Amino acid sequence: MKSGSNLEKVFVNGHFAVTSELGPPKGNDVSVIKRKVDFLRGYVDAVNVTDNQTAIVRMSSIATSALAVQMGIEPIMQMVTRDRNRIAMQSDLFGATALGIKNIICLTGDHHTFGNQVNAKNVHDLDSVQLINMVKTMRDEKTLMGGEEKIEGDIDMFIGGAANPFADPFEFRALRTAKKAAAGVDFIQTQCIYDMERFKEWMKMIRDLGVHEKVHIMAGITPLKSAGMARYMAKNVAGITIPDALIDRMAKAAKGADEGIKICIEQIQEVQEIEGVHGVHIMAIEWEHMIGKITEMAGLLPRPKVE
Amino acid sequence: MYQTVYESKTTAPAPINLKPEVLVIGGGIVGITVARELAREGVQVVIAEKEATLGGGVRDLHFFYDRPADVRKWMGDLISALEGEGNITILKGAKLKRLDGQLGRFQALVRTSDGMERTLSPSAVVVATGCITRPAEAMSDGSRCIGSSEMEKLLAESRDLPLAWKGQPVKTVTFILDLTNDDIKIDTVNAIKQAVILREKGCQVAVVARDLKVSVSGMELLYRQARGKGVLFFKYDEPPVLSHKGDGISVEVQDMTVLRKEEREIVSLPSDLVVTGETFAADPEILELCRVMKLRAGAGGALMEDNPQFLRVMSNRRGIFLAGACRFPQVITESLNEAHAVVQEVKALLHGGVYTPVNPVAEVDSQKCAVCYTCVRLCPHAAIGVERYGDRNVYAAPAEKNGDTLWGAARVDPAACFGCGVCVAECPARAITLYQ
Amino acid sequence: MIKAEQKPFEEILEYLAPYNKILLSGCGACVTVCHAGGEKDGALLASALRMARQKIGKPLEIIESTPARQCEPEFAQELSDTIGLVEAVLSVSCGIGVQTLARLFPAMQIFPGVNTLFMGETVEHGVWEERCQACGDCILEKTAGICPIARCAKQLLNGPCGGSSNGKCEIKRETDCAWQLIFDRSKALGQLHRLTEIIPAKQWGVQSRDSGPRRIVREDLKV
Amino acid sequence: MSTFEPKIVAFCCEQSGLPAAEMAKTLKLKMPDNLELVPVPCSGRIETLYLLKALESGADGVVVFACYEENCKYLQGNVRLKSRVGYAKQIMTKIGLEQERLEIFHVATNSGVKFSEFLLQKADQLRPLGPNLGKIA
Repeated sequence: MKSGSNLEKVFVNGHFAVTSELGPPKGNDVSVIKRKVDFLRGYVDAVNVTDNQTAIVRMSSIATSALAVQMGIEPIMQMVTRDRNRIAMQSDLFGATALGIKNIICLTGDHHTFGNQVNAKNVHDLDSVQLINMVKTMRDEKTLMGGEEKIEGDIDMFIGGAANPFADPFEFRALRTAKKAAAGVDFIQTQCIYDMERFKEWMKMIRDLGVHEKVHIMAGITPLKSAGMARYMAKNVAGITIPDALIDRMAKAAKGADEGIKICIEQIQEVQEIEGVHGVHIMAIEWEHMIGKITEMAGLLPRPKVE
Repeated sequence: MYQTVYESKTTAPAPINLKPEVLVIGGGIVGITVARELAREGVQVVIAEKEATLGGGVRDLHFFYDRPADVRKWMGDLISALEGEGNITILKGAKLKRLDGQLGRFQALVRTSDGMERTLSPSAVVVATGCITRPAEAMSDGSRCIGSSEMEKLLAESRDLPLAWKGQPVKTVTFILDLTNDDIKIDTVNAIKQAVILREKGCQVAVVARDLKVSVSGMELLYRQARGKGVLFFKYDEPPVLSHKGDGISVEVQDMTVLRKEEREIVSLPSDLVVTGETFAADPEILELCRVMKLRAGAGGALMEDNPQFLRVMSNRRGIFLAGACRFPQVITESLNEAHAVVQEVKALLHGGVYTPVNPVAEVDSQKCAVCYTCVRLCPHAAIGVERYGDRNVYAAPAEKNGDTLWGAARVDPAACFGCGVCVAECPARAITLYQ
Repeated sequence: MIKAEQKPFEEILEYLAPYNKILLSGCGACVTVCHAGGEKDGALLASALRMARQKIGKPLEIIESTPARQCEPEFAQELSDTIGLVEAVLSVSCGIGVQTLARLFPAMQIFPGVNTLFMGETVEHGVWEERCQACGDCILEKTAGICPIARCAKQLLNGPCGGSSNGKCEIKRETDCAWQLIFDRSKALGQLHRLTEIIPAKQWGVQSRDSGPRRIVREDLKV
Repeated sequence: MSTFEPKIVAFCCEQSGLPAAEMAKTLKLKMPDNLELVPVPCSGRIETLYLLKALESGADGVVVFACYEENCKYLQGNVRLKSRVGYAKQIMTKIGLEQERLEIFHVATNSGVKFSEFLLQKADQLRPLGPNLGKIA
């Protein structure tokens, strides 16, 4: 065991893992976290706690993750390289592990100009690959980055990363995931999948590189709420492709939201069949209360109890 | 200060010596004509033809509307006369790889298909590379629809016999013009020329056109001759429609001769063959030539300057002339007029063996020049380069040349400068002056 | 070369407000080449300033001068006679030239007339793009000659982020994704395998400006 | 009534504006009273700085008589001029000078009448604006 987290155990025992997302509040209102945790508890193996996602200032992922631990759900703390240098990040890793956080996802982070602090100076001391490698060094070598200096205690983190098979250049996408694997990542969550063909093509490249044997790949799924949302995302979000057929299906449906859930269930079932996919990461943005329904309809319940 | 547009200078620019040597790029009818006429004036001419044989686009023609003689024989005679001419060197399979320098010091590098490279130093360069002709896309499924060069071939093959197409006799022919080329006259000329020959063979002939273009010397006469011989002409606004009827094809066009629109009827022209115009386009290689020669490509990649202030055979660079279809796809008669005009221009330029700048000339103060390339990029006449010359320039590195230390800065070639002052106005260091 | 653009006119007018006679000093090097502060652009600014001040009834006298390179003390010294005649200097050279004047003329007010933007390349006449951030530790040999530090909004060293779409960056959609360029060029050069190597974290603290202003000393050259 | 008569500096391209001016003179056409003609070999010779300098040294309005587009004897002159006039207008906005004080007018060699009419209109347009307060007389 690298970290002994629930998520790691689920993978180790060969179960199909399920994770979801928990966006921290835009302030210090803990009840927001509690409400979301209540929606998710029991339906997922762990939840991503985002780190100032889309560069909107929110409660820190480390604090929110610690609260999640207290509330009885396992957090996957996201950490972006945008806002902190290697000193701050290593320091936060000490703190996070001390607070009982056992999973991390290492990300570069959305560019600060997309958020509400456009005049900030971004840091990018490290990139996500280097961050993964730093956490691995801290865990496995028990030293600080680039140094001989021993860490007091153990940084037992299950290390995650992200992959976007839908951004360009496509040929480089699997190679980049392979780089993350080489850097020491344990699991990968993908960007939300709508273009299933492209995802399968990417998975084939992942298998050809042998990455699926070293890393647990979790397919990213986001239920569509309406045809309007689908069109907006297809047009405005770089790195997300939505096939026209899917948009048409949403547009023709009597109730968009129901159709979105239906598509989502089909997608979950489809990715389960793909060799090398070991779990799903369901990103139901501000739709956390649907996770229970989705996991149930997809036959993912009950979540395994692992030791 | 805004009143000071020119500075005066007491020393006149030095005259530039010009040897009677000319490079002609393209060995088609225009290049051949220019070369022959210049050679007769005692000019040494090099023709650089990219193909293995001379003749160019004219090789596809069998008839000239204004020359009743055998075109093939006429061209053959022209070419053999040319090959015997002492003042002419013909390079086949030849491409211009580089053109450096300016009027009076042009250096042309020509590579032939055998891998040989020749450096020439012509006083003038004539571009006569022609255009390309593509069969127009057939209007229907292609059956019984041919292009005008195929008709040219059919007519040539049949000579004194009745016309036949794929073994079947052809009695009725309809020409449809102006489907692709709106402002090119070649289609009209070819169609009427062929129509007259077809009538002489006893065919029924109709010409359907948006606008008949007869503004070429001798064309109005030919048009009247065609009408006299019974060729039918139809004007259209809406392109005609083809319909297949049994074995034949029918062209349906609105009769525009009726003034009231609502009374216009559709006329059906049953035809054994429909002939459409060809697509004429600038040779894509012209863009490469423009790069090598620093010429400006105009609309559609041809070399024409659509500019009434500009003599049409002139290019943007002094000493480089343009003639024929490389400027704009045109009828041979017009191309030949341009060939003659170029000959006159070249003779005028070479006259006396020297060129003396007559217009105001820009001059760079090499000490102030920041070598930013603004003037080099913006000079419409490609008259400026960065060279190692002159006095000290603080921004450029020194170079040893002939024992002298020379310095790099922009330099306007007085022979190539037209004196417009664009460079003077754009120089961010205000280092250029226009001298009268 | 260094690329700069003129400061907002209002801003310049505002800080020149107390003065009646100034020196406008251009520079004949980089800012001439990028049309921001050479003799011509300096003269344009001077003319505009004079008219703007005349208009409000507070005429401004401007002496114009353009040393060949304001960042060389010897060239900048050429201004010393003029400096005695004016109340302030507006320098339209890059930030370096402004500081050279500030160092050479301790008693004189020096104002910047341009914003120094970046070290860049002319991509076409009138268009300049950033190419180098002077990180002090060049890695271009690893990235097919295209710098992700200067040209990727996130300075990623190990491949494109998820916002690379159709060759463009999601942050500025008119900007090429540096990693797309690196990928394409590596592929064309048959060097894709190089991109699979992990580029380790950069040593910002050693060579870059993060360790304070840098200094090059060549003992052999010192006089 | 004010007796202000705006001073107009007219740059005239020698390929079009100048012959037009001469024709207007030959025809004894009416011209604004306060006019200065500056001949230039091509409108492409006119620096942005000249446009500002004309205003600075006393002009209330500046007009450039250039060839019609695509009719430039030097191919690119009037195209370059157009961008320079655009840039000069941006500077004028910053100074607070009215856009009407600078204009390109395309003429042909035989546009004597147009030449005179345009200048008279320009003077009429400038009169109500009053003097250019930026000029340093």
